[in-house]
Amino acid sequence: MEPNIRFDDSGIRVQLCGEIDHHTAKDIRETTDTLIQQRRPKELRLDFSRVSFMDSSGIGLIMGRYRMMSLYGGYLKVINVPEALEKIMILSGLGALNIIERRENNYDSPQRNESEL
Amino acid sequence: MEPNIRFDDSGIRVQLCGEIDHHTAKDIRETTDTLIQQRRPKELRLDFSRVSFMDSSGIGLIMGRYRMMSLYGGYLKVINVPEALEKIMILSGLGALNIIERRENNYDSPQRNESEL
Amino acid sequence: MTVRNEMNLSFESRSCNESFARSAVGAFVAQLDPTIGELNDIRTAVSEAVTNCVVHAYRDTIGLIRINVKLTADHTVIIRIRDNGVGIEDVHQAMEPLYTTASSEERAGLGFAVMQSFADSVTVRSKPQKGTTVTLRKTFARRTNHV
Amino acid sequence: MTVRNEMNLSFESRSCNESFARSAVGAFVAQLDPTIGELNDIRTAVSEAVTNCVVHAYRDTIGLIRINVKLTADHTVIIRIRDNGVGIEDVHQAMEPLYTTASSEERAGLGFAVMQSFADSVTVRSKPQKGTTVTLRKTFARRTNHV
Ligand SMILES: Nc1ncnc2c1ncn2[C@@H]1O[C@H](COP(=O)(O)OP(=O)(O)O)[C@@H](O)[C@H]1O
Ligand SMILES: Nc1ncnc2c1ncn2[C@@H]1O[C@H](COP(=O)(O)OP(=O)(O)O)[C@@H](O)[C@H]1O
Repeated sequence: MEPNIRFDDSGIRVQLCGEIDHHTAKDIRETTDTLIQQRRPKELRLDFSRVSFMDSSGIGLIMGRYRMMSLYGGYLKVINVPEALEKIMILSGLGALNIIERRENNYDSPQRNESEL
Repeated sequence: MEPNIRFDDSGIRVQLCGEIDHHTAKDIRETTDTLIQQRRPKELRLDFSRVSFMDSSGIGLIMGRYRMMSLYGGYLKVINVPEALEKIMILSGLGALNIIERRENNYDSPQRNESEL
Repeated sequence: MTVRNEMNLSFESRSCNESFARSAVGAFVAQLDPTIGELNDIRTAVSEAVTNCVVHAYRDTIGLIRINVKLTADHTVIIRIRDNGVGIEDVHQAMEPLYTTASSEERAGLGFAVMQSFADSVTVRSKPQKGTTVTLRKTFARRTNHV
Repeated sequence: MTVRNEMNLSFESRSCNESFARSAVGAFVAQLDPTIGELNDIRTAVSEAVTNCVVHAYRDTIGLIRINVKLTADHTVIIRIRDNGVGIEDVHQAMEPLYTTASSEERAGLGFAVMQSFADSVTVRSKPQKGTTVTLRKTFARRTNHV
């Protein structure tokens, strides 16, 4: 479940994997926050393409990183949300924050455009 | 879990799928025995390539079909046994009956040779 | 309501059991041949209820979580999740979206909202210092290829 | 032997629960991070023990099957499968390979042989008309990438 991390010009992309719940959110939170504090990136992108399950602990995780990025004057993007997670993302009200991008190119397919929906 | 069935010159091939236990063996037994009684094939091939799990109920299933085919003067072959099932196949003593073929071409890849190991 | 099959599960309120609980309930409910979406709804609702026992009911302690699952003849699953933890003073308030008593731990206050949205109905019975019982119900669409 | 985590499961002796039982135990045991082969061994041994309760212990009736699983600090899983069924007169004979009292139903008489080969140890306690308890034990290889 260790997230993959990648740095590029626009900031940091964290590739989350597997199931996100209260138990697994802890490690993700720690890894991500250490990164934010060390690097102070302008943009943090959380890539959900390989997340197979998420409950409301994932919402707390996103909100927490959103607040932290705002605190440091950066911003958060939630990218590549799989269909199975759309229901909970909508319910969460995260839509109003305008941080969710349905499709961006995948970590694994850099040949695709970074175009957004 | 409904097995796929295919007829060819040398007899009948039954493609088993999923998990074989006491519960699922019942349907497989009924389908296969109806076929044997109706068609009286010279050869019955049970294809295990898509079986993901099997316990000793599967051994009982194979032994029962072996006896039935012998009764009608035909013979049974067990083909395409996945690695995960090798341990239980060996333990069963079925090896002594000389009916197990490790690799035959798969149902889905008719372009490959029907060569046997 | 004829019960066709039933199971009981109990385990300690360790966070590593959250994933076990939704897997076990999911494996049992799979007998009703739900769609992938319906199964995901059940797994998510169970995950919320079990997490609440771990995070709130047995805060700073380890206690027993008990789950009862019933499958009925009319394609309905009834899941009861029980704890003997701290209980809830005001259930009505607790169920309001965004209400949480653990915001410092990044709880979003959406557990009950998710249960209500992902199950057909959610019932909560609770007694302070005695514990809480959450009952989730969901009826699956009958599928044509299914007997 | 420090128990790190523990769960209890009970369900009716319907054959559709054989697959549920091995899935649930498998999901719990996954916490010890076994290899795919080790997990398959556990699933197979549990399937044998549960099937014996369905086929032999509660022949022609429906009774309760109870499973207790303990995970210890030294990477060992201990699984107890209990029934209150007909029991076994001669356990020694019952455990002999190929011995079966249900050959007409295509039982291969290999249930106990599989348990013995797929688990590290198998213990059987039984009392006629009272029931049977089968205890399976298996220690997983410690993997380098695992804490
Ligand atoms: N099983 C429980 N035992 C005690 N309190 C609970 C339980 N479940 C929920 N609560 C209370 O209800 C509140 C709201 O729960 P919920 O909607 O799931 O949000 P969250 O878990 O994010 O706090 C919790 O913060 C807690 O105070
Ligand atoms: N839980 C049980 N209750 C009663 N009898 C049992 C139980 N388990 C096994 N037996 C007896 O032991 C015999 C051998 O069991 P086993 O090796 O699993 O083979 P099989 O299940 O194929 O008969 C069974 O045929 C049955 O008579």
